Amino acid sequence: MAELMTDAEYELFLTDRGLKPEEYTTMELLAVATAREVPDDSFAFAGTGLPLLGTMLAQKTTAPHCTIIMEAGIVGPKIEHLPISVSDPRGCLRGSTVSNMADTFGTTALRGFCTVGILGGAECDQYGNLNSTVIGSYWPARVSGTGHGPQVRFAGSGGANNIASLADMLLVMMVHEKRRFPERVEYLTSITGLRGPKGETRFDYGLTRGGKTVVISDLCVLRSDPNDGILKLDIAFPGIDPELVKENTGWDLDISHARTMAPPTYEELKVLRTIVDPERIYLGRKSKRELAAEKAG
Amino acid sequence: MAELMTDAEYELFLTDRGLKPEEYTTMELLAVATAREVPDDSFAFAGTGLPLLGTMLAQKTTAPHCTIIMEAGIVGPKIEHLPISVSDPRGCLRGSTVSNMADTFGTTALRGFCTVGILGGAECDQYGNLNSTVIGSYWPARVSGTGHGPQVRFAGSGGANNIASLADMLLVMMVHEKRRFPERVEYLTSITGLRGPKGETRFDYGLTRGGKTVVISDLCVLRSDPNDGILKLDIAFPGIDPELVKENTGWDLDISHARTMAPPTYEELKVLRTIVDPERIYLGRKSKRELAAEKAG
Amino acid sequence: MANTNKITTAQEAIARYLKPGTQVCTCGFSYTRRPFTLVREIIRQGIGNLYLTMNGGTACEEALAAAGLIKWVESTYLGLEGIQPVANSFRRGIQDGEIEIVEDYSNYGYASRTVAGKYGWPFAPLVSELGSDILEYDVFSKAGLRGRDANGNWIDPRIPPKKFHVIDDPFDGWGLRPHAFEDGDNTANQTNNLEGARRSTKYTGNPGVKVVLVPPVIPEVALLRAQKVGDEGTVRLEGIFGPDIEQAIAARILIVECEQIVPEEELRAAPERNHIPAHIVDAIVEQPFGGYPSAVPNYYDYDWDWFVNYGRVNRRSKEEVKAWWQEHVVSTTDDWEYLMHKVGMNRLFHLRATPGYGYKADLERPM
Amino acid sequence: MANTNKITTAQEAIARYLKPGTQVCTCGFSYTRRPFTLVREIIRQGIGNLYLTMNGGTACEEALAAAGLIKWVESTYLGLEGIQPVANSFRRGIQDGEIEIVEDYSNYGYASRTVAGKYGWPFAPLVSELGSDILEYDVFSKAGLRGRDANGNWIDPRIPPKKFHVIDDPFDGWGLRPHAFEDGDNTANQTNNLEGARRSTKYTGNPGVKVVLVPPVIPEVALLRAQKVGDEGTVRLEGIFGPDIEQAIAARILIVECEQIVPEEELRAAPERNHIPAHIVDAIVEQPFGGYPSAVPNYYDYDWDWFVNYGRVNRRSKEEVKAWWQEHVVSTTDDWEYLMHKVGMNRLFHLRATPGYGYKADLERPM
Repeated sequence: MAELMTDAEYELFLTDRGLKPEEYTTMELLAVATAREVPDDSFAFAGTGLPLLGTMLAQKTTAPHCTIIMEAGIVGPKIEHLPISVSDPRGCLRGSTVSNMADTFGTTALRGFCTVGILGGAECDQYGNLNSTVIGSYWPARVSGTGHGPQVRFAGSGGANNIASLADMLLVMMVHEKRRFPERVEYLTSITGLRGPKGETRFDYGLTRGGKTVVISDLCVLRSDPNDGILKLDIAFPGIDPELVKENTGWDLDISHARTMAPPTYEELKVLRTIVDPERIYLGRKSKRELAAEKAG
Repeated sequence: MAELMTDAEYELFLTDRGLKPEEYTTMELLAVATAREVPDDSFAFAGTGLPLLGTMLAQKTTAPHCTIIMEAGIVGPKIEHLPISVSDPRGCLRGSTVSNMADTFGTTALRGFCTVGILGGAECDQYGNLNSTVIGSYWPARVSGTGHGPQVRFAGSGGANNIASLADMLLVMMVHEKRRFPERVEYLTSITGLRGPKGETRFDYGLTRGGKTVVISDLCVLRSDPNDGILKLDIAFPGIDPELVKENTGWDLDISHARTMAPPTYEELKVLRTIVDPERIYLGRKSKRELAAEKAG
Repeated sequence: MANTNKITTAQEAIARYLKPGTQVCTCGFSYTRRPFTLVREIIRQGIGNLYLTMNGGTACEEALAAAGLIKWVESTYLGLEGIQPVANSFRRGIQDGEIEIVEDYSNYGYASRTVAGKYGWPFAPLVSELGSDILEYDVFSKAGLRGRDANGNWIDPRIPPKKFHVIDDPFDGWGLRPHAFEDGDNTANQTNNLEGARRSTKYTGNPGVKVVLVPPVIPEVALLRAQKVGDEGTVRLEGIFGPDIEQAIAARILIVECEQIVPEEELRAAPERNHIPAHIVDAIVEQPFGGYPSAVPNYYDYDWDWFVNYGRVNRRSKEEVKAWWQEHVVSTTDDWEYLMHKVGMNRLFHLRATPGYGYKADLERPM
Repeated sequence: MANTNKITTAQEAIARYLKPGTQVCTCGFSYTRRPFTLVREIIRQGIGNLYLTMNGGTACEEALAAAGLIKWVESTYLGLEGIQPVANSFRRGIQDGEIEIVEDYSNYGYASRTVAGKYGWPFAPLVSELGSDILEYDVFSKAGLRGRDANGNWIDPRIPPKKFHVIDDPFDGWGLRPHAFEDGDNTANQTNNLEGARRSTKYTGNPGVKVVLVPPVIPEVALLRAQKVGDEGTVRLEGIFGPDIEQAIAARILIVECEQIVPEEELRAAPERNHIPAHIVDAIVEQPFGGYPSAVPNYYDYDWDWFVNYGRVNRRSKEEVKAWWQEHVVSTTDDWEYLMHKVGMNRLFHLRATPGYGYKADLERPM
């Protein structure tokens, strides 16, 4: 990545783009909130988009010894241009090794190097379990009995199931809507927290590591309670009322211990804007909530 | 490999080394006998020494489309200098791929490319099963109860067991002595033919391919009978009396269908001497029988 | 196959090895090194009812879906990833039933299957997918396509008799990391609940460490793009491998398209840098720039604008999307014509990789 | 480990990571790329009672046996291969009982174990060793070293609880080649008795296709020689890999000796050509020519004369062989002294590889 510019250069950079040092977009806020959750010395399995923005920001601020892993087989790249795919040649730049997916999940994760995974999903339930596969009956047309397939087909697991299975700690990026935070996901693509009628945990199903889940939505940070495994409101974003979060959550969300997030710092925004995504490929996008608001308005 | 020299050059080559076109050493005879058994279009798993000499000779004469596999991970080399180890860099020269042993036996052999394997052994029984591990009680000192280990410890399987397990056809190179051709091997390193009190075959133990065994000793060629799996004398070498073979074999050898080998041709010897082993690394050696005769005499 | 006469054209290779219903594995991964020359040729020839199998379907597979050529698909991901992520033709095909079957795996599960395929193994062990619905839904089974028929033959020899099989680790988790070294393991794992997992009774009914055995992937035909292929078939890949070494080797028939066919000697000067031995390759097709619009490391970048534009095209009606592919691909006689007349030399050369990067370092990427 | 401060000397690395009794995996294979600098340093420091584990033991292991430093060994082959094949010190050590335990595997069995170790798998499937005595004799078990003690702890955490475990393939041989494609498989296999194998009732008592599950190899310390290592630990190998990528990655501690430590940037310019990621490496030792007398592809050839001579030395009495190693190695303070004074610059430079060959094309090889 490039060297950090001077503050004077940064002022010009902001002016050119119509940005202000103390204001931030939702995407910028989410990247900062994510970065703050990435431990130093971690091996971070980051998908493209916000997960990678957050991880790269962490690497340039609080987690300088974080090793980025990208699931197509990349270990420890020194990225200069933001990748838009887990196989983008930009993600391979000056990696220690690049190989393949069996190595990512075997030679790296299962062999013992998977501290944090960062995922998105279409649905996230109260235990942090994710659905990124389907809504409205799973079965495809040949066997559905209806002549057609599911109501909405999403992309599917990709590596999400595996990252969720193998990481010590999981960060989940979500749009905070009630329908996306049901009590139970319709299809369980990626098991993260507790589950099941008898309170079975992931360990009851044979997973041997992990269990800590942090959800970063566009409203707040939810964190799994180690006692009952249920996600609770930990940090509301600046200006977000915990009650709003609760209203937009499909289970009876515990908001009793909510804190408020410290806004992104000057330094965090500067690194994010000038080094991580200077092209504003992702930072320039509107969040789904903002797009929906625009459409509605 | 080098281009074949002219006959005039060959004459000089022979004179320089005190060789004659129509005379041959035991090692040369064995290399020729081996080469004649290597099918064209085969994938030949050849160990160093006589197996490789024979395979390279075959490739230069009757089996031009034979692909040489060396167990350290070499596929299809174009050898110029005779390797003395399965990992000799000489064996890698202009290979299509070189990688590792898991690939030799997995990606190549088990995946479907292992037509012929060529092995040696300390003992070979009537079914072609081989011992290359131990004589005189297997157990090492910690558990032998005697304070010491076996009487004679050989090198062990290496890849022999695996080549024997996976090849369609196995060539075995042996010194023809009664003690080396027992009815039963003392330790079964490599299963090739039939076996067991109930007449179990290799397939009864779960192997899925192979079963054809040809033994090339320094006296003759033995071939497994498809009906009872027992090795029978097929070809006696020039000047070798079938009765001599029988006397030197530990089971009641069937010599009733013995043929006599056609001597090595001018062309076979020329290729072997001038292209395969011009340094006479192996061709210049005496066979164990010859060494023993020298010692005795 | 013997190392001779493998060099051919995309037309001939596709016509020879693909029939309606063939099981096809499209190699490469996401935006990188996709076999677009061969895929466009399938679209030109209109070979349909395909059974696609791959570790993550993106633009190649979306194209085949838009052309209405896919009947069954076995995959892990069906989307377009970063730029305009929804593979609408695929989604619509599944939703409206034109695509009859989707069998879901995870990337790691599928990758493990390709490892088994490469090594010729009967299965590979997987410590993942446990607890998820990937192990709960088995479409091929529900469709009656797994196992043997009354005569003892495989109902469909391309489909393994089981999607997976869970066993208790006979080594009781001894091999898992962190491992019980006398003074601890120095992995980066910060959590370890192996003891909890040892008590699991799911799947097998007995307490034990669960291991999911997954069968190999053994495609009838694999389509691979490489940078360079030797004239006997030796393949060397540059940049990330994706699932290609494994699944290409596992396939019965392997067709390789490439930027350049080179003398074997060039690649055989460093055989440890080659990835697929010559005998595995059945057909070689040379088509420079044929990976377009995907990236081919060290040669050219992905065409960002193509993907942004296609993200708009594929929101249109099914007929309009199909017509777009007709106009752009089916109307051309081969990939040279497609690349020269539909894409244009200027655009292709504009995408060439910057030395030292492997991609075009100053590619503009506006949304 | 973090990517800093790994560069050290052989003395320090061996003293830090090896204790009497440590389980050591000697990488490289046969005559190629053996970690002789580290092995000679073990001999200098006289660290004994070692538990050696490797896919084929040759000159490195013979040297350790001659020095009387080996107690247990887990291997596939113990010999000196082509030149003078008998590893007499090894043979004698086993026969007279100085080496207490030899646990035998086949090369493929062991290689499968290293694959499991690399991938972090609980086991790997093996279709070999069936019917042989390798599956009949289990020395660690007879010695009471496998499994758990009364408190439920592993008796020796370095030893898997079982040597192997045979199961019936739950996929009924579906994945094996030749495969039942509708019109046959185009492999080179000319024989196929899968049906016979399906009826086998050995090992499991039930009819089925037998698969031998083998546990991973997880060495406490692996010793690897490479041509180049980056200053953060990235390893690139040239020439044949041997078992090294797998077993080096599987090890808890990895010490790499090399011809040259280079800036990471040099290796990271083509990360797909690197074989071991930096975080796996714990210590880096630079020692040019330190692989002598083995061959290091593209650098130097094996020393034929050394092996011919040693084949005479090791026929002498145990004491004489030991004295020879004392004189040649233990008397030197480090490998620079060994290489400069016991071998000599002339000899080392004489062995340098011929460009385009990787070895010395005109090496004389008299017996």
